[in-house]
Amino acid sequence: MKNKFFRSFSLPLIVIGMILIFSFNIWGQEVVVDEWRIPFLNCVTGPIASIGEYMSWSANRAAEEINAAGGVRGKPIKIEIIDTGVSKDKAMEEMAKVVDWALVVMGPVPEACIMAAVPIAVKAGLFCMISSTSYEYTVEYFPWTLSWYPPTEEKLPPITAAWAELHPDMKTVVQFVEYSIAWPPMAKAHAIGLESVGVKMLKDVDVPTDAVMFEPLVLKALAQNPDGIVLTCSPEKAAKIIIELEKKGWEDKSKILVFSSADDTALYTTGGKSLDGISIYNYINLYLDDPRWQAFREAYKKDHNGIEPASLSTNYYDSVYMIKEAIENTEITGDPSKLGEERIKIRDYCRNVKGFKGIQLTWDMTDGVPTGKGAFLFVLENGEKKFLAATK
Amino acid sequence: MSEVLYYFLGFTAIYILMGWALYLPYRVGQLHFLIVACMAVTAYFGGFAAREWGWPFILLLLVGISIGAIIAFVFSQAIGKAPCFTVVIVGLTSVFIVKTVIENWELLGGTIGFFHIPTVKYLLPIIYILLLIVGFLIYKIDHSRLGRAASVVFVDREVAVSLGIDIKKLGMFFQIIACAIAGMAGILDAFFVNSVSPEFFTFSMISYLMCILFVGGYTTMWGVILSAFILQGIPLLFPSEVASWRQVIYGALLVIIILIRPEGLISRKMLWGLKPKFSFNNK
Amino acid sequence: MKKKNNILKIEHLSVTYGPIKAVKKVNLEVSQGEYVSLIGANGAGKTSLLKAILGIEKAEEGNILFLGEDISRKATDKIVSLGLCLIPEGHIIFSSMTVLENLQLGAYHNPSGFEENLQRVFTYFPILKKRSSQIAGTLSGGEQQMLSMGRALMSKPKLILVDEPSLGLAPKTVTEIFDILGELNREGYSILLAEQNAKKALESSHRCYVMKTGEVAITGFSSELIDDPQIRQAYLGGS
Amino acid sequence: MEIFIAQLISGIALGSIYVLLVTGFNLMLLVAKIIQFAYPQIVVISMYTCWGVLQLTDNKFLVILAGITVSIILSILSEPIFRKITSTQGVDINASFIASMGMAMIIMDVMSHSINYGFPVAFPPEWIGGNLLSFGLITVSKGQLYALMGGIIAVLIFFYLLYRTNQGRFFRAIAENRYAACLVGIPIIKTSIFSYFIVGVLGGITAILFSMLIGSASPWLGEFVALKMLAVSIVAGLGNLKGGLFCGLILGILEAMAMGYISGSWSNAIAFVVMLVIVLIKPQGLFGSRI
Repeated sequence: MKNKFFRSFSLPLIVIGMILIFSFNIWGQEVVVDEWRIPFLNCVTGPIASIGEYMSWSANRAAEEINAAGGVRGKPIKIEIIDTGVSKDKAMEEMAKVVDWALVVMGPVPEACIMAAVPIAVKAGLFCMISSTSYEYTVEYFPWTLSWYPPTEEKLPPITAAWAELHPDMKTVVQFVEYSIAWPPMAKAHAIGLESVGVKMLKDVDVPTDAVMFEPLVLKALAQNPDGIVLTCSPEKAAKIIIELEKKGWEDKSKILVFSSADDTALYTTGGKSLDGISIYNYINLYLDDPRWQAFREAYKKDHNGIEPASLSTNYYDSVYMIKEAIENTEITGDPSKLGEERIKIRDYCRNVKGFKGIQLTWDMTDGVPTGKGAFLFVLENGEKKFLAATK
Repeated sequence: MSEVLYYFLGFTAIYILMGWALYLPYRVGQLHFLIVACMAVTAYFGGFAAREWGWPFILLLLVGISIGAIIAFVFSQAIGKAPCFTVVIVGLTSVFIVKTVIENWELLGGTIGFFHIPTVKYLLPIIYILLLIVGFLIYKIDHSRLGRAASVVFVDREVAVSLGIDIKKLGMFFQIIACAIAGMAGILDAFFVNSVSPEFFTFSMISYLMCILFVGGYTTMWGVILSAFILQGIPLLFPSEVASWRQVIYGALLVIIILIRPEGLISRKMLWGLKPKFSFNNK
Repeated sequence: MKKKNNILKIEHLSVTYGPIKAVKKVNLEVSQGEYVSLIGANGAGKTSLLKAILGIEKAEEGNILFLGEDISRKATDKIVSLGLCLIPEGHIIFSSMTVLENLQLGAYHNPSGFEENLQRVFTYFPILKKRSSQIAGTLSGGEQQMLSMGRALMSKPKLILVDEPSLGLAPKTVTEIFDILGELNREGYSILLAEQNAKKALESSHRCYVMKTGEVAITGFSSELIDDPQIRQAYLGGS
Repeated sequence: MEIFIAQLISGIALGSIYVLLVTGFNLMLLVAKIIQFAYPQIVVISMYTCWGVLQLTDNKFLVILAGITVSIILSILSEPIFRKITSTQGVDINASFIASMGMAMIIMDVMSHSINYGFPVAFPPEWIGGNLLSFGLITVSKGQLYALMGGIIAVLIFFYLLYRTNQGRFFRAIAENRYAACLVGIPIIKTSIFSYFIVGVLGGITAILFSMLIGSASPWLGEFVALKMLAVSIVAGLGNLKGGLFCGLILGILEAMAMGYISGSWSNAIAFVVMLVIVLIKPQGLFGSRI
């Protein structure tokens, strides 16, 4: 009896003990000033772990380069990758951990985590360098974030218009839209661009998130006799739709346009040879004649089985450099007692950075929104992207 | 108080509420995932009403509880005494239907989500006071005639009928209370997180709640409290290399617990220091 | 009591369900060709004893020797394959299968003699032949009991355990069932019958064990026991 | 009309996969008295195995063999766990649902962590095969034909096994009345293990046909399919094999038609609304539950 009595109380005691240990763990953390610790709330597990992987990769690469060149103000930079998965509570708890000491935080990456965790950073006055998502998500938390892209309705119409202009015989277009995160607004922007050059948009085909078969969707699209196709859905689904289109006798693949978020490794691993000839737009120019970029590209391919860098892969590379420049140019000390004002210094620097040399382009930011950032249009030939056009 | 502790305690409390909401209908052998749908509905409603119409928090709490109860009441007319897996499928489908509706509703932010829900002062103490009230309520239900009737229904429905227990009414009662709690948890969640997104209410949330209920123990209300603390704490305590495998850890915990302690960490046997009053053999 | 060839010998057998001791240190013997009955009130432990013999309930202590072999730790299917079978109470059959399929399942451990056995079962129970392609669930209660018996006979058992064959049946059918049991015994089958209807059981069997709260209270020849005033008082309605 | 026929073909092909899944799931439910929620995950692992072996060799026979073997092994490995659960808790199928949900979580996370960096795996075109027939938009691909034929043949063999052989009679006997089956001397455990074996074979075949039909596999594929499998089984009536056949096929067709004809992004919800309504009206399923 006594034994059982004890056992029934031992479990709650373990819990209390656990909480104590865990809180000491937090209180015990001290800010070390002999290196620049930059937390990166990333998603390296769960359904989009593959995207998180290359984001971590590029952030670490930037840090290695900087450290090899002597660090920032004489101290090395250290990216601390913190996994949040796609869970909102994990993201919030991790963000709550870093608001005590971080100068600036990179991420969070998945949209659900941004929505949940950024308010905590805003409350604490900590700047979040989110460079992996659309304007719609980050603008909500201005000025404590910046947008890596111009507003969707400004940046996307020119690129779809440019694509349409390459195919003057294309009069009607069907768009496949997956209802997920910021993709419906992007689909709307695609349509605006196409309509601006006189292309008629047929009825959208909606792609269910849990679809396993794509033939019915493709049939629905082809029943409208379109001249062109725009794919605004996840990379795997885009690839499968292209394969189905091929089976149904679609000939001119250059009249299939894949949007930037689908330009990811999963597109190529799923689509294989069927992708040959399709058009893709994204924000990195693979053929940029710049030694720094080519070195990045080679290293990326070496670590990823020869796959070309994905559209989002350079974002956090530039982010790390932007933070480095902010620390150097605003003479940040990293002294914990000046944390609050130095956070604001970084924020104000990054949100209005002028002439910052990114790996792909020179950045000019105005109040957290980049100006003059263009997109690139490619056509895929024998597995290689061929540059077609660029927009400003 | 440390910020992390604040969020840890807050989420744990919300998950305890949701765990209890899952626990109550399971008293009569029903896995009622409709609670997640209710949580999504009230989180959106609460967020919208607070931001756009400026409704006060206390009013929203009451409205959230009523919304949950009303949804449950409508559904329970049909599934009051339905077998376990019918209730499972009703819950799962309603979660997906609610998500689809939200994703297509521009006013609620569509697929992007809904931002800037106002904050409330002293939210954490309020959550814990509510937790105590709900806990007391469930304790009272458990130790009432209804609780004992539910135990009979769980073991053998035919015996329960022969004892004159109205299974449908009992099932409806537990479902309505559960969804009312879930409705309250939805409001608390919206104010605690300050934003809502369709991505918050997924199948992985359902599996997490299942873990909380069955790892902790489904025969008493106390198991949920223990396992919510443990499961919410695991990813925070362990180094990130281990924590990134948390889904595997949860899954393994679930299998191991079902194997070696089918009644969960805290069972009635343990609390009473006695043999269980009934066995779980459905002959 | 003459020493005959023991086909079944139970020594100090106990069976418990949780805190309840259903069978307490029971000793019991069945000889080759013998018809033994086991009587006692509801809850006296008769069914538990039969289930323990067949290995469905695990014996807590004691030995069960069948043809000299200890079967108390064996699995049910092994015990059945040795030639023991139980005709359970409440005519338990496979109600969604046909009568023939039910009988085929009975021949699990004796597939070679299937045709021969089938004909024999049909001679005992002609009704089953008539209904052989009918779904078993549509049979009447008595027919289901016969099917249950026929199924047991399909395995060509050496000892048949029968549990409450009269339960819930019309008196006419009960008489019919007991006639068949007697006939089976005359053909050489050993039978251990558990029955609440003490009169019927005593009339038909050679020897009898009376069970009371898990223990064997009285044992003796049926013909003697049937006249025993004590038995008459307790089990035969006092007349 | 042309579109309608084409939609019907793709719906039937998908439906035959659901039929295979539901049949295996129902057999587990009937014979072993468990809800094997992780069954689709085992199918997906088996698809991954086929993909892995395809990287090493072109021998299709070896690939098929590997896929089926892995499925059998995983299925039989889960047997001791489920046996422990059913023996300690009587026949409580809820416990098996929870445990298999745990297994599904583990399998899914291992796949998204470790295999192919979490990217979906794609089968080469030689494996999938092109169109066999095409009239305008009406096409029949090799994968679709195989899925349909394989589905029909596998289900026919399975039903023959179940209704015309001794072994099948034992399965049904256990499913119908465990106690009586025990009494007639059917070795319950051995027969149960054999049923896990059969379900493993069925899972392997499903994996191969599925990989030919959709041409790729991803870690979360199992979850999508598992929910639909569970739904079909419940709508038809848990454990009702024939009902499962019908409802599986209907769900495939319904899904294709909803995706093809219903406008807006509501098509996803339509199948769920139909299921919800059926389940609310007939909680025991359309054809009645068999457990």
